[in-house]
Amino acid sequence: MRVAPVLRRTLAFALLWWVLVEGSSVSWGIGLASVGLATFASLRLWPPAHWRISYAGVAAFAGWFLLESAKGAVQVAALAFQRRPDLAPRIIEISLALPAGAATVLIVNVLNLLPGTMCTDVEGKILRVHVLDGRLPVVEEVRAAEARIARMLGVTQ
Amino acid sequence: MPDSAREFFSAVFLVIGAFFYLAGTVGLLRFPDVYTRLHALTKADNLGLGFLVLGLAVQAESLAAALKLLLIWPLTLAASATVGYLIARRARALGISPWLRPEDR
Amino acid sequence: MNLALVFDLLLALMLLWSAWRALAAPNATRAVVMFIVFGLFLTLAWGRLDAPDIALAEAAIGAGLTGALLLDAVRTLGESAGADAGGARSPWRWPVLAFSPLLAVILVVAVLEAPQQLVDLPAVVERNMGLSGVTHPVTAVLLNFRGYDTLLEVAVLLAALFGLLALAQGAASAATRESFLLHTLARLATPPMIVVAGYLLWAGAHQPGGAFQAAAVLAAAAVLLHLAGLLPAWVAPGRLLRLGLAGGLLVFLAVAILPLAHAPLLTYPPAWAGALILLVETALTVSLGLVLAGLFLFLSGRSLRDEETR
Amino acid sequence: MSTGLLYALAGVLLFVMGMAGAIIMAGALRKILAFNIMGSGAFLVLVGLAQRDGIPDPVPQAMVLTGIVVAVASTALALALARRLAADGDEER
Repeated sequence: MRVAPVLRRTLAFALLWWVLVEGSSVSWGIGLASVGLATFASLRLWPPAHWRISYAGVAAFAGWFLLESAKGAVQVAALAFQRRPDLAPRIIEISLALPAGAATVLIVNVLNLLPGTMCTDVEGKILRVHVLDGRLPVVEEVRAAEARIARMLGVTQ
Repeated sequence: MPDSAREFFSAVFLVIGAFFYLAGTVGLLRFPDVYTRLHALTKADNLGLGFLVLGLAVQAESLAAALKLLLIWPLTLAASATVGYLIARRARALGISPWLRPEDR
Repeated sequence: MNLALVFDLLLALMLLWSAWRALAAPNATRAVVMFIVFGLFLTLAWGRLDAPDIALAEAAIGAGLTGALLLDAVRTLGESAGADAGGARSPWRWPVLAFSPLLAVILVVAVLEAPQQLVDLPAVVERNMGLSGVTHPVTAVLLNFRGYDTLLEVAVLLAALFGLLALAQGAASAATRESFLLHTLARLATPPMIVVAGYLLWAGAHQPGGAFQAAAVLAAAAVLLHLAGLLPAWVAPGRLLRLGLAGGLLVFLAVAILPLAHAPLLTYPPAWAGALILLVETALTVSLGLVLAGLFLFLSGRSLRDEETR
Repeated sequence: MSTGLLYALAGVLLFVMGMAGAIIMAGALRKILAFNIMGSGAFLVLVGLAQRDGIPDPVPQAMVLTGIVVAVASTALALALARRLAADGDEER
């Protein structure tokens, strides 16, 4: 087993512990045990993969995601308070360009939080998406999200 | 940051957060079917929660305490995106067809 | 009238309303969902009563785990098990409905007229905190001052699990196949949940938290893994699992009888109290986590096979 | 009226409601729900009444904490019994 992913995860869980105990230092006994167990469980459940995640990509993605999810919330709030909510829902099918696995999981999760889209089904590469307003250019937005995820994970579409 | 400014920003964030929760709940009650209601809950409540934890984190006594509060947000996001998908998929599997505008039917 | 009282009144009304709906809803699924809602209102009530320990347990166990158990039961028992919400056929219907308001009035008067406590318990606890080995009063009561209650309670839990195992009918292997999204969530969430359980265990010594809440988090992780099909089916406990299930009680018992030579049962020497409580709580966290998870896993052995793989 | 007393009174009403439900409801699942509501009512009385002066009392709080765990265990056992009962009922028919 390679050492780098083990170290990285141990460090991440140690950071989580530090945050939870708010920096208290009297707690390292239970802390070390739980961090060790968590690292072990994480390696069992999620064996290290050979991805090349670009950290700049993650930062750019996070910024874009924050802005978009805020837009989504504003859109829903505006609709909710309209006298007659102006909804034009429909279900569209999109063929995914991303590879199966983590990238697909991520796009489904992200689409559920982005403005106006909610995945209802994935069949192979076909994604069925419930759209709140079918008059908006949803397919283009899904494609844009796909491209960003591909860039962040360093996978080819 | 001086305490008064902290309290001011905290209050502003909490009010914004509460507003989005209200919007999500109003949407839940007013939208026509399970799919559109899921939109209301996942989107509005997530931003609402984001502002709530931000409002509380501003008041936190230490960096770690603030981070602990902010950590709640991504965890809830992941859970609600997954649960939203599971409910939508279950609804599809049960054959619940989505609500359409009269002119789209 | 101040705002807090208005909130409390509203919450009390919501408690009564959701309980009523859980009993009177037309079908079983709806009844169970209303019961979960009731559990969440109750969580808020515990918060208002300055009982964060109970609020944590109520949210995770009262609403969460019990809700999961009941929803699973609706699926296997079918809607018919929750039928006859009105109870129209019961011969006791009218006598009970006539007697209930009377009983309610008697009990309300009894609560309003209840005499003051002869012993000021909070003050007694406060005075003895220095001897308890911890600084959080609820943990001090739970594992030191009234440790025998907790000891017996752990035994009761184990007994309930034995009963359940005796009743479970050769659960088929859980070929649980669920959505790949749930799969991912379970795999990503479990390791941080372990850290959070460790944190709750640590926190119990001086703030809300402790073995019960930590165990609830561990059990939740196990249920999540089970629903995602990542945990092997729990049909009958093997040797290691048996040890895990009983370990908490065994460690607690050992710690309880250790001082018997020169002191009554469960009297810790004050200098050692903190370390002994931590030892017991750690063992309890693992065992209670397994028992709570077992309540769900052994019961829902034949589950979710109808779900499609994605 | 203090917060503690208010919730103790709500607990009384929940207890009575749950008790009536446990007797007159027909389905096993409803009876189990009713028992749980009864128990929750008792928990509220226990903690609420002890704290009617507004001072948190750790003793009933600790008891209720263990009570919640016992309640879930008994619920699980009751559900196993209900399941067994339903299965046996099917065989007899």
